[in-house]
Amino acid sequence: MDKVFASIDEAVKDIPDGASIAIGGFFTAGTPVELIQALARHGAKNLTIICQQMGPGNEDVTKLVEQGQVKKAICNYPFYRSASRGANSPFEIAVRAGKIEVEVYPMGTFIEKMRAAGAGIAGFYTPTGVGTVVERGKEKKVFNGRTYLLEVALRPDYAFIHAWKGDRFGNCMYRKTAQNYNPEMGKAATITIAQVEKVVEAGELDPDKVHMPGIYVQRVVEVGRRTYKPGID
Amino acid sequence: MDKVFASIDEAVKDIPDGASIAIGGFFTAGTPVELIQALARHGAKNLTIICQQMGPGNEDVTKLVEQGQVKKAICNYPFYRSASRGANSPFEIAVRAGKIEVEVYPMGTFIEKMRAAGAGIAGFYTPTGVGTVVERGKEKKVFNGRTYLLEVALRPDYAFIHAWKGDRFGNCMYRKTAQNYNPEMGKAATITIAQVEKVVEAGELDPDKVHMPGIYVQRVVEVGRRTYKPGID
Amino acid sequence: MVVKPNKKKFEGIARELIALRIANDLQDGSYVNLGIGIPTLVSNWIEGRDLVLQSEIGMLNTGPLAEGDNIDQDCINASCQPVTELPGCCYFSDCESFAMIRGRYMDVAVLGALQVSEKGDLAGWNNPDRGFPEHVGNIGGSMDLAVGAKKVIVAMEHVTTKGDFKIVKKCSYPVTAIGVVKLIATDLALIEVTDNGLVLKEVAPGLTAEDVQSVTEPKLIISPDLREIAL
Amino acid sequence: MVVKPNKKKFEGIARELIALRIANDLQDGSYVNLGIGIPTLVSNWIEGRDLVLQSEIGMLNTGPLAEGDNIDQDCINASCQPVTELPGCCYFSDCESFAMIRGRYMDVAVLGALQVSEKGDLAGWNNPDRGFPEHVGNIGGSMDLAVGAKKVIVAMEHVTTKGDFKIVKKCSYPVTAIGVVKLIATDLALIEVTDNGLVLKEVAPGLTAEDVQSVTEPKLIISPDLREIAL
Repeated sequence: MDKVFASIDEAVKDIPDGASIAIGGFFTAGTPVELIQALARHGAKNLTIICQQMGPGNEDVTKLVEQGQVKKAICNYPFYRSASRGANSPFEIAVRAGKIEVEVYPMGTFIEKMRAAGAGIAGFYTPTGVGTVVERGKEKKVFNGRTYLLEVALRPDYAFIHAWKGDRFGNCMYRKTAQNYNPEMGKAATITIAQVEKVVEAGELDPDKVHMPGIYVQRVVEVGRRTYKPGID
Repeated sequence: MDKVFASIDEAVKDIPDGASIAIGGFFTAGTPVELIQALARHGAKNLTIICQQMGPGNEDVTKLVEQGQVKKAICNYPFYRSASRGANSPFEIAVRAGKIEVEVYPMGTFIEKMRAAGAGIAGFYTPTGVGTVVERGKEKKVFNGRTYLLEVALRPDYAFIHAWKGDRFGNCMYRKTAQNYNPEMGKAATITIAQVEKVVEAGELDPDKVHMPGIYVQRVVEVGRRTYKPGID
Repeated sequence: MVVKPNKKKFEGIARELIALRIANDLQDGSYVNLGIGIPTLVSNWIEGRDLVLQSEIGMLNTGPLAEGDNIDQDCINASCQPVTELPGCCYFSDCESFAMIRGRYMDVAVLGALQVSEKGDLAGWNNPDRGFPEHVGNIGGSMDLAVGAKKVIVAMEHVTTKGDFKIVKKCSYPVTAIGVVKLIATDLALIEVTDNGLVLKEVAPGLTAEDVQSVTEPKLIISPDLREIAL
Repeated sequence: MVVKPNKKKFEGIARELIALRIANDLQDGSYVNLGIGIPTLVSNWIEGRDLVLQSEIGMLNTGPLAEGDNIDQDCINASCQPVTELPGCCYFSDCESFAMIRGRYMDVAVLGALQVSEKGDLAGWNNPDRGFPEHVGNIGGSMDLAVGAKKVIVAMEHVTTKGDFKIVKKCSYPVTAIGVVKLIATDLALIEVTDNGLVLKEVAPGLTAEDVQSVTEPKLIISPDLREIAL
């Protein structure tokens, strides 16, 4: 079993127009920048992008927006906090113009929906969002006197994830807070493409310390390590 | 924050009659034998025991049965495979005599119910058990043309878990297949007691390799490492 | 009701060869879970194959059974047998293990069975002979594997030790899952479960399709390519 | 509707001191999550305290902000600030992080707010001034923290920059959660949310209960032990 691709462009080339793609990462930590850039070169259109942030700290996703590749965004923190910065954001402008549809979930619900998809769970009852606009159109149910919302699984066609090390079986290890959304997005998607800083030999990763069992990963591509500078949003 | 208890008997002494206790482990791997033995000495009665196996490979749980401490068992593989061995098993005898009530779940549902409790999820829809006796009395719902069962969270009062190393914050690392049920049982219970082979200083565990964040663990007690001989059930 | 055919009439292939037949069916690049009993024997035939075995206790790339100094009490399979690691091995919790099983990441599950119906219903967890209430028994991981795996293969003896049908029109034993079995490998035959019914593809050496039909309750469709079991 | 009081009438304590007042309220041995804004400043007051900070991105025992060579792009908080590790630190996924938040393992969440109602309703994720549809905005982790934490403390300025009430009878902004706030710490006062209503416990130096009432829409219950903010 060898899931390693030699080229990042090769790893994304079958993504069709209309695909849904979950993108891991949180600002400077664990964002699969090279894969997003490859997607921009690839040019697939009418995409549904599932990621934490569509604008802030994610210039590469912004490029997809600018190129008109994005039809819909599913996220939990779509906009800049600052209204003035937001006013100049291509994503915010596209949303206001009705060119991109936006679906927003609470952060825990957002990632639990993908955890459910990966785990074969069709739906789950969460207390989060009860009494808010998030409950609109959703079933509610009372368990032990407390009200919960039914949220359903979200299975992306593809996931782009970033890991520290990976092997040819697709086993991955993450580093510090660069883990974030990557594991559950990778488990949820039909095709998961892991960009890793380093591909190691099978057997080099301590089996007790693999964060992401290779069974969830279909493609692995080595990208090295770029440097980013963390700074407040 | 120091969750380390000096004595295993001290760690279990507040368990009241009628408590529900989840017990991790799978045969020779990761079974909290010392805690079960302490519970036998402690003598609490009318207990609900939640564990994989009530009889096979679990002589210490059998002792709780023999001492009449168990009112109910929630498990996924309660009996010996062999009818003749089962006929002599104190647990099987007690079940047949109606002295212990038994609730059986599929293995995946069994542990997912506890995962849900720990994660604040009240219930979830699983495809497992549809069309079988497991669906009796449970709500069914169709998602995308497939039928799923509603299973609800299971929150034990206590969990007994076994880990390889732990620190005073309750952070734990497991070893190989000794992980098994321990993490999710520990996350589900109100009070989780971790027996660890070795207590290490805070900071000694690599933060990327902690399997069980300490927030889920209320008590830690060092028990050293006993030797067991694996062999077919 | 289980209709009783005559006592065991035919000599078929050994359990080890049922396992070999199944090993031959596995596609390279597959993730495979092997149940207790005959299914476990499949592992003896796949050395060097491009297959990854899962142990539902929480392990991928499980290797052969451990012996002597390689035995580690913390490294066991679901039958409590000590096992070894292959390169690319990883460990995880039971919850994660069943997440990947239900999540349809397991390409093949090979399971034992007490009965299989012509619709592919599987009954394997509860033998009423034990005399427990109908809802109590050793479910273990069987129901999750049966609904989760992309392909379920049953490995079993063709009839019970008493000679009763195990391949039946309708399961009389409590079912594990409905309509999930795709292939049945026994000591006497290899049978595919299709939308049209059970297709007899292969028979044990020296047996005829009629022989197999005589110990099989539902009507078998005889494959035009009927042949001896491919070992 | 938000009723407009006069423009900002009173000088209260600094944002750093609101954070200090909250730090004083935290019980030793607690797990605490600090939101963006004033809540983040609480971390400046807890050095040496027996408290564990969670970063919802997936970290426990988060230490002070990193500087210089200690900065690691893979070790950041939810505001993308580089942070350090304290002994006993561990990392985990965002999914695990919110599992522990919803699972009621967080003793305290300190959150900012746009409005808090007398019933403890919290509105903090969507400022209608931005002009988005009502269901679109930066929810982030706020809704999970608000329903999951055992105790929710709000840290905010007592009135808006325009002088509007932020402590209101009923939230006019989209709510984050219903009936969850237990304590409100502002530049002017410390207010407890009780079943009987809002209890004014402490006021900023030089202010009276009447002063605070004049910039608070719901009727305040004056604590018999009313005192100056405990710093």
